[in-house]
Amino acid sequence: MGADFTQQIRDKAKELLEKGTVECVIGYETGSDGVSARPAFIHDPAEVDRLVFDNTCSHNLVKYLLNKKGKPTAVVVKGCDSRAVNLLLSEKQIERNQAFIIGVVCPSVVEWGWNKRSEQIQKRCDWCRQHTPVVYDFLVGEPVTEEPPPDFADVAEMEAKTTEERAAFWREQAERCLRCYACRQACPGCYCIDCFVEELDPEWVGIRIAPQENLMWNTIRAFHLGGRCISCNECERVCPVNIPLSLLNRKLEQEVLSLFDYRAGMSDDTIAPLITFRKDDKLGIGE
Amino acid sequence: MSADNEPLIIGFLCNWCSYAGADMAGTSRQAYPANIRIMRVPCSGRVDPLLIVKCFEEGADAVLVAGCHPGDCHYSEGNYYSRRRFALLRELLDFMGIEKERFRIEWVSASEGKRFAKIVSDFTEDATKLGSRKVS
Amino acid sequence: MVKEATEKVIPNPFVPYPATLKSVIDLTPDVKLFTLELDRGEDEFDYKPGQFAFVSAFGVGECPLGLTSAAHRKEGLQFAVRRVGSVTNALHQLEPGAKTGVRGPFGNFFPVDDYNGKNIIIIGGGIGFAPLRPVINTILDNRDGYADILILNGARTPQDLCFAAEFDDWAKSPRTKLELTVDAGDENWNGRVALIPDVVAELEPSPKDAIAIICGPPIMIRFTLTKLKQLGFANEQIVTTLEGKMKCGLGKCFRCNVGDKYVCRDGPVFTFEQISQFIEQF
Amino acid sequence: MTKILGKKELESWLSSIMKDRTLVAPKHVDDLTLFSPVQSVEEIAFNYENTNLSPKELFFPRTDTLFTVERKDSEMEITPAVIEQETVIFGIRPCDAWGIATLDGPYLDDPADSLWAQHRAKTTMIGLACTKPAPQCFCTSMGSAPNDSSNVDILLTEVDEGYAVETVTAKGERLLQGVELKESDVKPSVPSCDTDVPAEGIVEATQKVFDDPYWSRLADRCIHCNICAYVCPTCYCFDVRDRTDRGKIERIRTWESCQSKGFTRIAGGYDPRADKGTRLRQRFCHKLLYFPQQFGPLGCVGCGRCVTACPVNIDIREIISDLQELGAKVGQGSN
Repeated sequence: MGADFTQQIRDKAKELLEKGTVECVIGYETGSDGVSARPAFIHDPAEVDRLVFDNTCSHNLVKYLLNKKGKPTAVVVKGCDSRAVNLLLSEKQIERNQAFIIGVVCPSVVEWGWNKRSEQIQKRCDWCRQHTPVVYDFLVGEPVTEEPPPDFADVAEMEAKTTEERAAFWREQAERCLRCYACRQACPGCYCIDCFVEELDPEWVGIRIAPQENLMWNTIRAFHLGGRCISCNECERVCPVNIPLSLLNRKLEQEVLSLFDYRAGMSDDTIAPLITFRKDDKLGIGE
Repeated sequence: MSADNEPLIIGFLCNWCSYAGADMAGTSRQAYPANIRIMRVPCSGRVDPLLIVKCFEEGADAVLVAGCHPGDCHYSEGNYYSRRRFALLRELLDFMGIEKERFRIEWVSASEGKRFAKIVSDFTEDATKLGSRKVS
Repeated sequence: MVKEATEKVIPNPFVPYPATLKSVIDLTPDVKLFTLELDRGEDEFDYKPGQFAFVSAFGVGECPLGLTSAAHRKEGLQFAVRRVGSVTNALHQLEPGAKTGVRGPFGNFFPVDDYNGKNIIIIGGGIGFAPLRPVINTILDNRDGYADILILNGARTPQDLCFAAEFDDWAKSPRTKLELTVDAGDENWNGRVALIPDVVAELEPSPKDAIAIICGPPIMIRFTLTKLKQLGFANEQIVTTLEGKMKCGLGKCFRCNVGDKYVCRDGPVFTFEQISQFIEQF
Repeated sequence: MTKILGKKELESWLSSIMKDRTLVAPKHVDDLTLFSPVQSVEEIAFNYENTNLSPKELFFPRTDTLFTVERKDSEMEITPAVIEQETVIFGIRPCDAWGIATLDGPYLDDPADSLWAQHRAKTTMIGLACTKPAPQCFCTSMGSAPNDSSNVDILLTEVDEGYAVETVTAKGERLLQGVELKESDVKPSVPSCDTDVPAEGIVEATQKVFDDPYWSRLADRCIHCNICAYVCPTCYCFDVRDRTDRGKIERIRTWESCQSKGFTRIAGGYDPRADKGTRLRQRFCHKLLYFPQQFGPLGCVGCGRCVTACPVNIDIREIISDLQELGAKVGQGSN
């Protein structure tokens, strides 16, 4: 995979920059540890050799397209990331003709940290049912045709606990939360100009960095992604205190799948389930 | 929960139906527990999930959202949105340790005073059984 | 090396002086003039024109406000408050008798004594005129100490002109010219309808032995500055007061910095000569 | 001669400290190591590179009450917060202790921050020298060392027989009163950081590169979360607001970061640092330019936390090198 994928991405990037199709290619390069990848912004065709692709390329680069509005930009996306492209297209946040999508059939990414690289496949890749990008202009790798049925064993495990245990679990996580908002900043679906958590009038969430407020932040953050989360799990990866945010997102993903038969970001013209309705919805309310 | 072990319930009632229903319960002397603190809202669709989570954050033991029956929304479709929204929120809250039984969504029309009283009575009873929530 | 931490009681610099709201006057549709009285007495709070203080709306927070009274007049601590954020919104709800808190005074001030004998040009736009009022009142109460005075007050509409009740007093003062201008007039307005920088260009104040003091929105300051420089004013002759987001007033929260300078401690009053030396340009 | 505290003796000493004071020590929590109050020696992690979060929060908590306001009828009483708890920190690394000392600059500068001063007075720091610096560490480049004892009250260095003890302050001496120390001629070894960061002359270089497009290019990658500021031992910006809980009012301050949008936006909407490049520049210029201009030392102690915690690998060591290189070019250009 590695060398070949890397070469294909470099060649494409070079071509796009030389022709002037795009003014920037957002991909991955080797980070300061010499071990793991980091996002790279290439503007000059002479610099395409900085680009790499390996199994530490877990960042969802689609988030960066939001900063490139009005500028033709190419972006390297994996299967999960590509769903973010659709999400942002359907929510009219980016324009299709401004984005050149270099899709990569995802070989799965490993658990890594700065200067640390394991062989352990990330959880998100175990859950992933979309290794092949759903949208692309150029594809690297052979499309995966068969994906296993969804599996929510992690959610079930949490649900097996008592309510008290679950409350205690999340309280403990909230105690650790620093409210650094890295989860929000990394999320391609979080692009509000003014986030509710920073609103002061009314002050929805107090500025106290304490369990009560932190829990409210985490609950609403997850809920605002309900039916919109594309399962790239970047929020959990970037969390400096390892809060298992995927559990919240996956719980919602499972519910959205069972209640509304919906998966976010599978095409560019779908409507998220919470901004629409069916008159005959059967949701166990007042029936 | 207050000192005397009475659950505190926050109720968001739609101005066009449930609020009038509560009023009807009052004028027709249908007694219901005083545990509920009523907020009048223009539509159940106006109830932002933030309000629900905020209530629980601040220590409410249970929250009720009541709106018009499907098809009867004063604004045509507000309650259809709230139905989806709260069906999902209820699941998330339960997952995070707030029992489903603490968060109810009900359709109550302006003429259903008796029903409103019964809903609040039942809800209060359920909330009492569940006991107080710990927040800090 | 053996060190010893000295254990002495340090007063908490975040604790405000308790104060009582004495009066509230509507200056414009969205600006109110608050007069506060410190519970400990005004003598404990010595301040100069251009300084600011934090005023508390307990339960919401506090915000920095320019003192708009002149200390020597002993009229109480006055603040002109425009309703723009959560704290100012809460302040606007208060009624006379309400308890509040004041922390300050902070920052440097307009060195009006250094301007003795000079022609003074005072230009304020909108709420930016508020911190200039103590300058005007200090200078006019010591009228012989200064040469010609030009006051230019501008606002969006006639209703938005602050301190209209004092215009007559100012205009009556010898060798003092008061000019008013608005961006858009109304049926009762027969004064100027022009932007402040254009009025400056029209009035052509002379830079000779003059000091220009300007305060207002960033855009107004920028264009007024250009006009003044075209008229021959040097950077050292133009003084302004900067606004910055602040949380402490003590040089600790590091929000109001412009490069290595703090607006709260090194400012808020700067000459444009000083501003042009800042590494960071706003 | 070196004074030695045996491993068993260390444990009983720490246990006795716990009896009448709060002992805060590194503790493994899931896969993190965090400073936490401990009730028994078993909870303490002795084997760690450094904690994931800096110990600054023991002096500058993520949320702190400044004072409370009580209203009775028309009267109002303001009660300033007082720190009463005596705390002992065990296992603070020299770089972090230096970070605390660095923050004395702004916080004890007149008028002193009373809460910081009280925390400082009530806390005794038992440092633990690094025996094996991590790859992200660069304290030696920033002027400190893995066994720098100048900012702790007591410094322990692990040796075969236990811990070599260096008593630095009178406070440390008091804490050690009655503790039996053996004498030995063992010399603790001094490890060194391998990473060489060209920090010399960085203030001048940063000044020269201030207006370079470098910052906006770097900001392309930055996602503007607050991680770097919150894990940093020398980032000290804060926010202040009131909190009302059932009629009780308290004024609180919490951590805040210059990277967050709206950090400098004033009511009314104007924001002098609205774009990402200037926000990122603010963080690094504060550490490498403004802080040394105002207080002397650099605002970075080389703990390396931001290096490992940044989700997109904004690496301050790399930035220092880049600034030196760019600064040198500017110098040549003007000559």
